Amino acid sequence: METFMSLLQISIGAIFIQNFILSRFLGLCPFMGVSKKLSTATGMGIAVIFVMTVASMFTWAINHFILEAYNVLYLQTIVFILVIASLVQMVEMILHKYSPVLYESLGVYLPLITTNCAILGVAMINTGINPYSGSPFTFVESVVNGTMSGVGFLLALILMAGIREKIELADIPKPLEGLPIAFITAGLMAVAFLGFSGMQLR
Amino acid sequence: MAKKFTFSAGIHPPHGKKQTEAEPLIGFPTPQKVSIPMAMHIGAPAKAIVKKGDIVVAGQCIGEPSGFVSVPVFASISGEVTAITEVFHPMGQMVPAVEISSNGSEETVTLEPILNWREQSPSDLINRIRDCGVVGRGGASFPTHVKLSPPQDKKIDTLIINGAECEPYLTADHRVMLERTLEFVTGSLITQHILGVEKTYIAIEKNKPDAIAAVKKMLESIGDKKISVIALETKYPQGGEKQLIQAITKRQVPSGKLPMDAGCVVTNVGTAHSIYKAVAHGVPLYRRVVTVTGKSVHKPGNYIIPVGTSIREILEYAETDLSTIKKVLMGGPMMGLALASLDVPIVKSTSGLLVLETTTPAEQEYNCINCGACVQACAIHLIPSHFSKLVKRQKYEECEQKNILDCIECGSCSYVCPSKINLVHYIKLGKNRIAAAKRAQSLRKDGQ
Amino acid sequence: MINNIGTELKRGVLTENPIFVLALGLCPSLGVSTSVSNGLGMGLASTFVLIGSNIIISLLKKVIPEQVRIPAYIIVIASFVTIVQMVMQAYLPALYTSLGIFIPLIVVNCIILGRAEAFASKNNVINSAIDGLVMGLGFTVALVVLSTIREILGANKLLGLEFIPGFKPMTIFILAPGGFFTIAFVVGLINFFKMKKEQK
Amino acid sequence: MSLPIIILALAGLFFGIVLSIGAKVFHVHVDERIKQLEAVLPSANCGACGFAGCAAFADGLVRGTAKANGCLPGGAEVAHKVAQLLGVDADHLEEMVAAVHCKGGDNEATIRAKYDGIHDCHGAVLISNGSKECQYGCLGLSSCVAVCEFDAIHINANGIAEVDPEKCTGCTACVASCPRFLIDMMPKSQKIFLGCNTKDRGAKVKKYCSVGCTGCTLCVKAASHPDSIKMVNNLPVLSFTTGENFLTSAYKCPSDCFVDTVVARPKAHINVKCTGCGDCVPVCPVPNTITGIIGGRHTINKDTCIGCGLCLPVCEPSAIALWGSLGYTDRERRTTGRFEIT
Amino acid sequence: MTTERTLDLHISSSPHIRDSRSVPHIMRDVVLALIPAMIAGFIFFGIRSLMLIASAVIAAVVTEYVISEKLLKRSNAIGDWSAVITGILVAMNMPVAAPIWMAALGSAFAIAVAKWTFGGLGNNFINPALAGRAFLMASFPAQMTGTIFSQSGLFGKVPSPLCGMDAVVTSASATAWGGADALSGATPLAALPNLISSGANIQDTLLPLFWGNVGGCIGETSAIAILIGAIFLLGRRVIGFTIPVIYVATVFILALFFSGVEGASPLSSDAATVALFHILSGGLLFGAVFMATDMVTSPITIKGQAIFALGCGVLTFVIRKFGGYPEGVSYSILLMNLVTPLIDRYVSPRVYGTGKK
Repeated sequence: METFMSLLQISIGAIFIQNFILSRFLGLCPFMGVSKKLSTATGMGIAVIFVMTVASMFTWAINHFILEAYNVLYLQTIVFILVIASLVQMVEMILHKYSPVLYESLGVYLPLITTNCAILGVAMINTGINPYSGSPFTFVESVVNGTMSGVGFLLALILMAGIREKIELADIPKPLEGLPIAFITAGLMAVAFLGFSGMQLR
Repeated sequence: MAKKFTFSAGIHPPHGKKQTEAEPLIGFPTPQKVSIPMAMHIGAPAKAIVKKGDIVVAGQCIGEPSGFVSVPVFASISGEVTAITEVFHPMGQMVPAVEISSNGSEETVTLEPILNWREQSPSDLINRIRDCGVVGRGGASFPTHVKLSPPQDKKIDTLIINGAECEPYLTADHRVMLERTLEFVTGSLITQHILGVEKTYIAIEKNKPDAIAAVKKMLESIGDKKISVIALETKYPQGGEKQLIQAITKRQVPSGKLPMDAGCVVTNVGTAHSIYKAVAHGVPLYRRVVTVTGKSVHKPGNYIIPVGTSIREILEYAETDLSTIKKVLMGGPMMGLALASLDVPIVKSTSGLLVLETTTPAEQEYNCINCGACVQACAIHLIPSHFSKLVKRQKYEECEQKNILDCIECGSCSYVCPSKINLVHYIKLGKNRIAAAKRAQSLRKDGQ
Repeated sequence: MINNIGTELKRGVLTENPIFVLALGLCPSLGVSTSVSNGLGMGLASTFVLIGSNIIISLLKKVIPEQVRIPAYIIVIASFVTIVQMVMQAYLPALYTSLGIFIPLIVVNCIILGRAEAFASKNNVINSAIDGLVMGLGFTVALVVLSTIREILGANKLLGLEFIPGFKPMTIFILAPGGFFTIAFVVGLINFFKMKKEQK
Repeated sequence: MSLPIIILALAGLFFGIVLSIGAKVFHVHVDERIKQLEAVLPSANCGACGFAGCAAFADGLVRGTAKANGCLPGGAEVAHKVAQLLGVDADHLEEMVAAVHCKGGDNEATIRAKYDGIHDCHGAVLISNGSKECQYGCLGLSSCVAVCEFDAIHINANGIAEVDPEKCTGCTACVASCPRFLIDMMPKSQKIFLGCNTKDRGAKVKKYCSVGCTGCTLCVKAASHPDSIKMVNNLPVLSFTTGENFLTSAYKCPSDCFVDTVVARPKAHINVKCTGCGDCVPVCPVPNTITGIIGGRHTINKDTCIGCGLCLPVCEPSAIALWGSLGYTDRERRTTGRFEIT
Repeated sequence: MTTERTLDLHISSSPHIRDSRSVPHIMRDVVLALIPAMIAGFIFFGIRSLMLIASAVIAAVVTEYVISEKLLKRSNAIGDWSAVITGILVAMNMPVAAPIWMAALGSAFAIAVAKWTFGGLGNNFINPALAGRAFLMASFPAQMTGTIFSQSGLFGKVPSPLCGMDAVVTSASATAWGGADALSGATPLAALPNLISSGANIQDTLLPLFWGNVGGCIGETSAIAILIGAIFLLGRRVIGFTIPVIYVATVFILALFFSGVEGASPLSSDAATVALFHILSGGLLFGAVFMATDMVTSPITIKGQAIFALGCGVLTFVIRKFGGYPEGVSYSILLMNLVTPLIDRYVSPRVYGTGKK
């Protein structure tokens, strides 16, 4: 029960309190780009969840069993980015070949994910300390953290896409069209998400 | 009578009928000249069968139908055919027309009256109705004979005679029900006989108590038990076919289908009257009752006017102050057409001429504030404000997914919109573009 | 291709500013622009990586096969990032801690990969180095602009010193929403002036 | 020290092998045009186009779901390259631009009633078929402007849509957008086209539009090639394949129906080789433009010469040449859209 | 031909008559409905409450004017009263002790950033007043949450944050109580856990909460004043029943089940008292009547509004129970504002003549 509560706390933290986009500023490029249409946003979000989960597994294992074991933590950046890039590309190729349907819905977003700092970010965060327990992330915790960060990304993305579809027609002042209004929208979303700050299960 | 006959949603616009509801039907003096359009109904236009210089008599056929969904056209005055030409239809387009100059004769011709209609077969009566050029009185002018001959597989069990006249300002049907009670009730009986239905309702809005009383009395005096009078709640668009069917039978016409798919036939009071005239007197449809009203009209009333009479002539006869008017509507204020010119003829479906002194939208347009007033007013339960936004963005497929084609264009949404957005116009545009896209698609398919 | 440093600098800082005009590298520009020192540190670190990777990639452009060029570029970039990481940890530990996760994330900063792909892989070493420099400086300038605004409004400080005595700082500007608002209005302002100029 | 090198080398080797095998095993054929498009795009994979990266955008372009100017970082330059790549079509080797066949604006055409409705030509057609008496003319409500991705079409001060041939890429998006079918494509090298679309007869046209084509056929007679202009439904139809420049036709048109996109043209000039034969005088469509006595060197009035070039082929000693260059219409002329010979 | 010239005919789509109700009418009704709450604020918090409201309204209207008329040159905005509402709502959502300039800043932010960057009324996706409040909350947490009552109301008495229950005043300065003009303490909701754990009689607090003689933001304390406004708005059909009723009911039911009273069943009177306390305090009624019902930022269909209100209720209670803020009303509405476009997209009424949606 306690593990469950701690995982729940990690999830709430990853989705709402420390939302990757609205609080941590990670993964902004795809967030700004892909949030124009709800359908693309959903596809991208799901792809991110998938990649984040897989990347969390691999990077945690590599970090724990190779980098820490051989005491070469300074290679973290290089190795992680290599792992993630290869992983994403492999997944993309496999999907393209064997599951055109899935590739249509998910695979097309994968190139965007390779250079997405959110993925490397979650891998990095998983090597640190779990703020809720005060000890390093366990394997399960890091996978949950990865998945739930992805869920938080998806949540922000679909909310943003819904709003952008609505304001697409709005009579936005010319200088603010495009990127600035997207930032203001994200800023106001971040304001609303402040409501979750300090949330704790008790 | 605790039961209320009505539908959900709808609006209550000011009915504006005071000016003409007490004005009895009066004949309009024969005009010097009429231009009779050959296309006054949905479907293929009629073909002119007279030529320049022919002498014609009121009631004489001058245009032959060209197809099943088409009706003949008749001379509305006696005189000489002065031109086979083109005129602006009230809808704005140029249509072929026959121009007749009066020779002062009040002579008319009729077909043989069918007095023993109860013994006639429905198909004979339908042919007679077709031969007399009877069309529906709604804006669409659907040929009545087509409506009365549903396909074999459609079971029709209910006939509704629509006397709701929910459109503000118009009183033509009201006066017909009061003054031609026997004729239109007989017309209803003929229609009932043709369709062979058990249940017939004459539906009248509660704001016409005298008409309700008159019709009830008439039914009692002729001892008919099959027809019942329904007093409808006064609400717009109560007279819409779909709303009427829902109010009376609690059924709904399936999306994209016709009333007959709900087992109903709905015809107008005026149509029933025309059916009576066509069958019992053999008189074709070449004159009709038109409510002429509006503040600038000094002699408002319900006139019986020959089809093809110029609107300018009618307004001048009704002593209209043309200098103050901003708009002339054919029909009522909710669904009527604004005319671009006064030199257009009235047609079979012209139920009224309304003159307005203000333009609409007179006020400025605000941004949509998402208030939902249009949603609550929509009798079809659509979200009109979405359509205006989607049409602006040219997202017509999405409009179609959201059932834009089910809109009956009753105008309730535009009426209530506090932001004064021209919602109906956007919807009309959206429907038009979807239809155009479909046409283009089928053309492409045919080409391949 | 490269004419003189002045026009190149103008290109990097103004006309093709990576953040404000090209909208690349948004994450670090918002993540670390809470104080000027952070912004400056991040900007310079990125500039270093940019110059270094541009030089190496330009040198290796004929050696690297077309199919694996992106992974190869990433490795080069990641190596330089690791160097920055080590140097910073050793000499600027405070900055290292406050920049935190964003240092390794320089790897995935689209500016760097973008310049490698678009410029260094097609040009000679010197030009690539200059391109890295001007783009890095453009990035740094943008970061400094953002972080100055945010530090003043959000903490009433500039480089850690009190800015206007008695001014009540609006904490929101060093929180996430303030970052979004600041960049939005800076870009909006730039667009506004651009439009005015175009009208003339 | 060797450990990190080994780890890195192994990792690199491992992933390199896996990826290169993967690339072979999982190879999927991609449309050639997509590759070409991808080469034009900046490959930043920024997603600003709303698609998932440049490859997806290129795919969208080929399928028609993406717009040519969708790439924000690429700007106008990339948009043009993309449009060209997409527009390359065996049938249209010649560069085409759009032309609006109406010039009867607020000053020329009669209005039946004022239109109070949404700003859209299709919308106006639904309401009594528009406010103009003319059933064929431009409604000026920007439906074509809205679909142009290149800012190449505008409603001028006279209320008529007008194409900027320099910005027009020939994408044909506007052609289908006009409810009155007033827009079609013509070669960019051609500068004159007919600015009217009415099929009505002359007397009627005169009632509602001062620049309406009355179907007088003077332009047909003026054309130097017999096939250049044909009358169809009371309306001259111009054929751009004969090499005709239509300058004479435009000059002869009594209703001023033609639109010329050029403000300054080369004018004819007679040099000293002139023998004074006088052959050029009768072919000149403009009276009193070529003057001179037989045997003496003739002169051309530069103010009235329309630059049609008809005098060039008849001059035996080749003494006539066109001097000057084409100049495009300035703003002022564009707003009136009138073709004037002064 | 000559008569044709004098004729001024217009053509447009049907319908050709319009209802007289327009956007300015609706907005003016909302302002009228806010008057009782403003009067209550004046009675309980003194003249300073009106000064805050005035400053916020002036700032809002000036900002709106400058942006719409001067910067964007759009002339149709200023007459619609919506800026006045935003100004009033921002001020009503502040504690009376907040600096006057803060009200002006908050409403200027609300108008400039939350509303006009999107093109003005109808285009914003988030309630401007609440965005302004959240902006102030994040910027100046001390002034916005610490309820320091520096002014006494018309009765010459400082409203007690804890409804006269001195025994559980945690941080009130002793000298402040009874006559002096400064009292610091928590809002009623923040004190609720203490009240429950101390076993105090919460029932006695309900009446002051109903009248409004308690601590809190200017507009939110007096339930009766808000209800008068609500009845007016419902009568004028400016708002519907759906949002306020479902919102309040959701919080009430959740509070019944998770009252926090040791061993109390959801149907016990203790739980009911706590649930009532939840409804009457923390600006719930104010938010439910005046802010969740904002037409622009709430769903358009009745069904959508029900979902929206339910979400607001759940989020409010979750934030009150687990979050870092005691009230939770404004953030829950803001968060549901983000969801509104999605609700509008997927929730629609069943169209006439179609089967199941």
